[in-house]
Amino acid sequence: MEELTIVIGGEQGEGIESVGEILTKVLSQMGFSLYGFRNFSSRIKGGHSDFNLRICTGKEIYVNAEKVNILVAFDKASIDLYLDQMDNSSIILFDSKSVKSDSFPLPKDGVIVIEAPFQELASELGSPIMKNMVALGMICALNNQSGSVFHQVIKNRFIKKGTKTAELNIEAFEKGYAFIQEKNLYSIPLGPVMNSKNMFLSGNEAMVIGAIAAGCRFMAGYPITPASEVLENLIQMMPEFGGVVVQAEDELSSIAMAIGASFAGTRSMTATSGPGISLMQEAIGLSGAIEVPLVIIDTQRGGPSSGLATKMEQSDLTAMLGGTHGEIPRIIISPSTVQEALYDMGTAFNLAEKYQCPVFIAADLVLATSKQSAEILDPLKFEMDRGKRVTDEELAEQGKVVFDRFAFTKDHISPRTIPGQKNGTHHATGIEHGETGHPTEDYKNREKMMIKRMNKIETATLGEDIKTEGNGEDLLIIGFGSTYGAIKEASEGFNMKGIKTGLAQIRLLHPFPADQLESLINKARQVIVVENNFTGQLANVIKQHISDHSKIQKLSKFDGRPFKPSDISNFCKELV
Amino acid sequence: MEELTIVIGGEQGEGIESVGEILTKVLSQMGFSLYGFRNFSSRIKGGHSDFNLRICTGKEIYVNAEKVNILVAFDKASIDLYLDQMDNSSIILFDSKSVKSDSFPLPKDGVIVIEAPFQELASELGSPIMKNMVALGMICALNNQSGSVFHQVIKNRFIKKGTKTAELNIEAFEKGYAFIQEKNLYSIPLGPVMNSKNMFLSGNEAMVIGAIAAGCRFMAGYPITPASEVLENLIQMMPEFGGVVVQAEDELSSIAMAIGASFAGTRSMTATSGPGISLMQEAIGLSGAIEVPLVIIDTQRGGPSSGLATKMEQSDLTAMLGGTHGEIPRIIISPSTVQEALYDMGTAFNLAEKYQCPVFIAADLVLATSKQSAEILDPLKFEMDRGKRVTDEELAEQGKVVFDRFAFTKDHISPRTIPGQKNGTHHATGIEHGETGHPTEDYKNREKMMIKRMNKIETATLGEDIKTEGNGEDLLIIGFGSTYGAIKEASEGFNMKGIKTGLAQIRLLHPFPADQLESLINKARQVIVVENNFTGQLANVIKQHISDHSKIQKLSKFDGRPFKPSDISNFCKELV
Amino acid sequence: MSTLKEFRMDIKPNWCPGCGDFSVLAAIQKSVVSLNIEPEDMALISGIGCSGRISGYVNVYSMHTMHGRALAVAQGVKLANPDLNVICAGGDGDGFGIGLNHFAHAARRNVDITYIVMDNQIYGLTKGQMSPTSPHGMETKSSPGGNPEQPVNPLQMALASGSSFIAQAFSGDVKQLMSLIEQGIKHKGFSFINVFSPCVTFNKILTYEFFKKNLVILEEKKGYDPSNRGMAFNIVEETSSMFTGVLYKNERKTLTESLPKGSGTNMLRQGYFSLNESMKDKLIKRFI
Amino acid sequence: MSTLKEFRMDIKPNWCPGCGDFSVLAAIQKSVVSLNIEPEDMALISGIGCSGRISGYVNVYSMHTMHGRALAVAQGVKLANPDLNVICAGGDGDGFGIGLNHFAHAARRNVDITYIVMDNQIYGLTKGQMSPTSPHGMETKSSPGGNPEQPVNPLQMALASGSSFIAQAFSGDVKQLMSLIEQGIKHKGFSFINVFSPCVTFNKILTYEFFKKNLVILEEKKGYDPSNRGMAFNIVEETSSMFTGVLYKNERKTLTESLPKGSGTNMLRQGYFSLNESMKDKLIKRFI
Ligand SMILES: Cc1ncc(C[n+]2csc(CCOP(=O)(O)OP(=O)(O)O)c2C)c(N)n1
Ligand SMILES: Cc1ncc(C[n+]2csc(CCOP(=O)(O)OP(=O)(O)O)c2C)c(N)n1
Ligand code: SF4
Ligand code: SF4
Ligand SMILES: [Mg+2]
Ligand SMILES: [Mg+2]
Repeated sequence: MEELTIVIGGEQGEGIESVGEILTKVLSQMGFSLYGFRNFSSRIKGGHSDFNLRICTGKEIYVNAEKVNILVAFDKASIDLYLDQMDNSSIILFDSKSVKSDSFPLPKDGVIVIEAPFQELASELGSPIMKNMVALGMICALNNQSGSVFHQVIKNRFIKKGTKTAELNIEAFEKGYAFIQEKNLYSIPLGPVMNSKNMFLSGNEAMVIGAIAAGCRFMAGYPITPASEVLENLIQMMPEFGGVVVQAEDELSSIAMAIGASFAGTRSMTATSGPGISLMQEAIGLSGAIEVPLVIIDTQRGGPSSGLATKMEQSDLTAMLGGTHGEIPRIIISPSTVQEALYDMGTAFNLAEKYQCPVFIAADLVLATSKQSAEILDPLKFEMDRGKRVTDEELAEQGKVVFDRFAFTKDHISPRTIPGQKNGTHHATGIEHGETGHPTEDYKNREKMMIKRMNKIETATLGEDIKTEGNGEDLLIIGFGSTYGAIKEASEGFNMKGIKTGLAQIRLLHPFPADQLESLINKARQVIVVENNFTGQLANVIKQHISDHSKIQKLSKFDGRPFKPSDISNFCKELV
Repeated sequence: MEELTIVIGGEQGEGIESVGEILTKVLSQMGFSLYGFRNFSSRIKGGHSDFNLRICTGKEIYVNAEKVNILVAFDKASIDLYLDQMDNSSIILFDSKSVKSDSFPLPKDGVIVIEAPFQELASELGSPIMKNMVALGMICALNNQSGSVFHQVIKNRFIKKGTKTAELNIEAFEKGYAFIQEKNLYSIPLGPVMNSKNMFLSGNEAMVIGAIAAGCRFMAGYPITPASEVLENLIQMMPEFGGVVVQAEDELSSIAMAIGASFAGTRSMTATSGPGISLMQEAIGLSGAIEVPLVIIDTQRGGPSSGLATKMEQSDLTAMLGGTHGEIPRIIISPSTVQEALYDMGTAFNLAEKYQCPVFIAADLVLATSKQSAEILDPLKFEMDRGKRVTDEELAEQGKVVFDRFAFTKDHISPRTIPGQKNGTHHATGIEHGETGHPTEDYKNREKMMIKRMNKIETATLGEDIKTEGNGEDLLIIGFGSTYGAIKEASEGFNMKGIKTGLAQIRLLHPFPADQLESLINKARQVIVVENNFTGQLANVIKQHISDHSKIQKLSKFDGRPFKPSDISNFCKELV
Repeated sequence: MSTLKEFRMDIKPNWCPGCGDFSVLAAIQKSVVSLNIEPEDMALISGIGCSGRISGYVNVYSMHTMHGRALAVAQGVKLANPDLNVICAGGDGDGFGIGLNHFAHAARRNVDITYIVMDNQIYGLTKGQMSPTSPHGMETKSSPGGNPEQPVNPLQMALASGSSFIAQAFSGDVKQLMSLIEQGIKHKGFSFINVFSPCVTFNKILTYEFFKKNLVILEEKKGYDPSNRGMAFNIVEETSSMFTGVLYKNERKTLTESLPKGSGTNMLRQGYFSLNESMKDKLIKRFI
Repeated sequence: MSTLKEFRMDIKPNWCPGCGDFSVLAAIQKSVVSLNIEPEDMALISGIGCSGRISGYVNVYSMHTMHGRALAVAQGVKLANPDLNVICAGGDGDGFGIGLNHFAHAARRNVDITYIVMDNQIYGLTKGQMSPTSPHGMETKSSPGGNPEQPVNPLQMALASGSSFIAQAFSGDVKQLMSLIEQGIKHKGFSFINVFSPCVTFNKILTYEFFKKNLVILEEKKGYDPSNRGMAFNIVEETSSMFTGVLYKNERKTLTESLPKGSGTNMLRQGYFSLNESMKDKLIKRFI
């Protein structure tokens, strides 16, 4: 087989994550392309949760498959949720202890249903919680994978709980493996691997690596699902790289600290989700007004208010675009894959320093929490552009004059000094100010300053501001963020059927690449804007920039679940 | 003369406000139509400040005139600022002590320049600060007004400082009066009055009266220019009407308190400006999510950040429209005159309770702080609509069941109970919830709840959602808020020249009256959107809703100063 | 006469088995029954956190608000309707991290509400980061090298803020907890009860056992005078906060009592209102 | 050797004549000169208010931030560059109203900055509303019937928050003010100086005369021990806060010193950086 999807589901706390981690570690090292989505609920213990892993021998994948080949069910909810995704060659393994075999309807023909003694076998080893390793063993046997390569990884994972525990877990794995082998059950072997060595990581992890690689050395944050991992990982890793990370008392403080650190010359950031962005709005305005670089990750989740903290949404776009009072320059980048999330951090810090303004990374829950294969980190992609920083030598030469930190220049960007630099002292205030930074209400200065601040970002670009694929003569599908995977597969599906379909994933949400998009739209017969929110926030931005709305259609999904390729193809089918 | 403009300018703290108050009190009681704009700077003492009063015998006026008939200058800045607005029959009175007669260029022919002994005459009475009353006397004499009617008002104003002070101020007034009479100077008599009795008040004051008249009995706020007056006036007046007003520790608390009070069943509000709106974004989302009525006044001022706190801007529109994370229902009302500000409060509270959502009053600095004549308050215009409130009797009949506070209904609005009502207990949470209010992640419920919340406001209307005047065949001028006055005069000017001009002042900014506006736009040859901000926030909203952007032009002013009618007519002249 | 049943909801709390918050829930329900409060006369306002979910589990008028802002909402409820019994509840992060400012200001205003903090010295809902009350050096998900900060001292903060009733309780002793909640509700003014409410999932240091071993009962301390602020400040230090009981108590005017005459006499909660001529005149007299 | 001239700006403060803040400005400038700090090595971060304008009047690296958030910004500056002398300044509304939370948390973290509050017991910039330190009963624009609230006690709050240096000064005594600012700057850790700085325009109660008459000097109090927190808490009560001098002082590790090893050793403030292979391996090891 060229690809295979395994789902492991159960109550939170049943060790599903361990199975996923071990399985993916081994498969990733072998060179498979992987995509893994964690579906979790906002309670701590209990509540259904599952891990949906798609394994591919070849092409890169950015979304889950819609068919499940192997379902491991520790709870009934897993079966309820996935039963209709079973193929006529799929296998369901359900826990004989916690799921009754007559509690769910019979699946379609061809599906093999196995009452699996996960708990039983684990209990034989003295600890029912090892049922997850039993399950892992069964999965491996079904895939025809050699069991021994898993031993080391299992050991590494459990060694901190003692050698005894580690060994018992390996034994549990073997019991599961043997169970399948003995039964001489169907095996679903994966085809030969075509990729080179990969990393396998989540968007959150990618953004952390990217930040450090980009030279970020200060982060202040406050825990919030699903952005907490950024804070946690940075707290863990930063000391090794010489930086400082603070868990602040709230988001008001987080962003203010980051602004302070950036003013002091250190590349600085914060990361949050919905409610945190709301609290940060005032400070976002300050960083825009005083032209201090700043990187802000907003990992969008289900809103409004506390909303659906563990569910998918892309509904903070208007808040990022215009949430602070008054008007400031800002740049908004939307990574659509884990690999982009990694390198976008480098771009974000460069643009923040080049344009001296806040830069948002508009991430979303699916991107942040699901794991994808990505090429091994390439250091060469992190060249630093610190923008118009004045050197000590230049300052010495210039001598003691008033430093015009907000000087009017041709490109609207003013040279910048940082504390510690002699002859570079200056004042920064959120009040309207003149070139020296000191307040003035003079209306002519005000007009000039507004033009300077607002227009300086006009030239900002990511290189590829819109990611395009395919020829969109018949149909152009537009999206941003993690919907890329679903859009890509839907679009590929149409192309295979001869419908000329193109995709345009907007990578730079602001300043908006209107001209480029307009020419794409002009070439297309039908245009669909796909987004995970109610009002069609991206579509509305597009309509602001593009006259003739007639062929623009919205496809909104706002029930907390990510788009499936079929959501898009079903919707579009009616149009083309 | 049918109208007259008097400007009194000087350093802050020179008593300009007293002159204005006394003058306007008398003139208003006489039935003149007035418009007075305070131009002040953000320092406490010192810094130029002036009061620009336009007096009209007939028609209602909503903007300052561009010609000044009488300029009273306590400082040189007043002359510098207003010299080019002098007409060939204007009079400048400047203080002989603080302004040198050769310090400013000669004004155009016909302007009379008088070196006036304001301070000198006041000093003769022992106190140079009474120079403002001397000036008042001179103004009255120039207008040919009877001095005696002013005596009582001056007395009332100063009596709290003692009878002696009051009498001295009257004397100062008389000295000024005599000075003009003795010199037998030009008099500029005002024509006969045509209006009936009026109120004369600022937008801030109108909103306070409107709130109390609408039954608002709780307000929590935090001081901020230019919205502090709302808090201060309410604190002063509310006890008489049995309500409670709290000065909270910040805006986060202000709005949260107002939400709590509203949940408890009292009509509640808060009032703030730019930075406060930013801080309130999270709570705005909560009130949208839990469907608690709430009225929020945003008196927009110069942004971003601390910006230009005492200057004009209309740049919070995007923040009101989409500043909170996620998506909520909200209603945004934009009063364009003081009279509308008054009655809009009644509408706002009714809509808030009817649609159970936050309602913004999008005021602006000019509307809030300048004073206009308005008809005497009409109590009949404040009929209360408390929306779907369940009565105690209904609850008793229904008996003890789970109260579905968020029941799905045909119009998407659910019946509401308040604490104290038996059988009406319920839970309200910002987490997505089912009909009972308790959290659920069920995706079908989520979809229904979002549709319920977002679509319920679709029917919201002010009656007149767009205020239209004139026939806009040639030119349609669109605006919101206090720009109305300038647009109106510009538009009237064009019509007099035979250019068929119409104005469309958007009174309901959200839900946006797109259909109505579209038909207006369709009829016009040219469309100008006039607004006090950089990005053209209203124009962008219009473009979102209206395909074919080709004839829509932006006229933005963002230097802190309000529009003058000529700003608009000059811009439009090029087009028509 | 209200009954316990009336205050119960047909909903299973989503807390982990063994979580300290179960006892707080039970104690609140029992206390209000024993004080004979009717469900409709009570408002329970909570913040965001595991603890914050408590408001959904008591059948009263309840609101689950924002992280850190529950006390502000609760003050609004009480000021708008002083007849309600208003209880505010939340976690240590909610109350002493993001929400500390409102805590201090509510306390000094002496708004007559009872504030119960389930202090588990950890961020539970977000899965185990350090909280403002996590002890110095404690390893958590966000302090893998040990908490570098000195924790907030909620009791001394309450004292400094002018809270007029301050007590501390422990989820492991529901009887005392109930008694303190009852005293808090009866107290006229702002009452604060800090409850050590162990998080069995993420806090392996501050466990039931730990508290059982270390807590002393203040009432048993000879010569302790809970009306003496200075003594209260010192005993917190002496015991390293490891006590339960009433730390401080003192009656003074509530905010509602201190407001200008007339305030709160006509809040128009129910029913309608129309302007009469005399009110109209009062409204416009300054402007004509 | 720095000179006073270097710290001066060619800008006339927009304060009212006689405003207490002039003395604070002068005292800060003189103190840093006497401590021989160079302008480029100092960051002055301020909040919003009349007082907050101070950062624009000293020729150093300065930032006029947001209302209530200056201390958070200042902590970021200091953590990013511990070599800087960081002074944070603002008003009573800024620091004890909207910003009280950051005050408490900065104090307990013991970030090595000096926080100077110009406490005029009024909102100056917004023209005379009551502030969190306005005395109970005081009439202001927003309390025409007298302030109904009990004020914040900033000194006791600082004590409860774990501030390691706490002092109080008076704009009318610049010499002592200077000395206290110098001590605050020299103190390793969070130092807090509350300065009675009269607002001559809006506060007609708490005037220079009032303070001159009522303030006692703490150093002159026999037996007063500024290392004793309990004693400090009590003396605030005894004197009704009407004292000047060092209330409390105690050395403990700063946050910078408490962070995990390695933290802050390579903040990349100046210059460039490129990933080498060993760093790259450290970054990706967990993900392959
Ligand atoms: C503004 C905002 N920031 C962050 C969060 C995420 N969050 C939810 S609960 C919580 C802290 C929980 O800790 P605590 O208050 O101690 O409650 P516990 O879960 O321990 O009972 C955080 C940070 C949020 N909901 N809102
Ligand atoms: C978020 C926000 N809310 C309100 C304001 C308005 N504001 C500016 S300064 C100030 C208070 C000033 O009082 P204080 O901090 O005591 O300083 P002072 O002027 O007395 O020195 C307020 C409320 C603001 N700038 N930002
Ligand atoms: S995580 Fe901790 S605080 Fe949250 S429910 Fe579980 S035990 Fe309780
Ligand atoms: S208003 Fe008060 S605080 Fe502000 S500058 Fe004037 S005297 Fe100073
Ligand atoms: Mg906690
Ligand atoms: Mg003050």
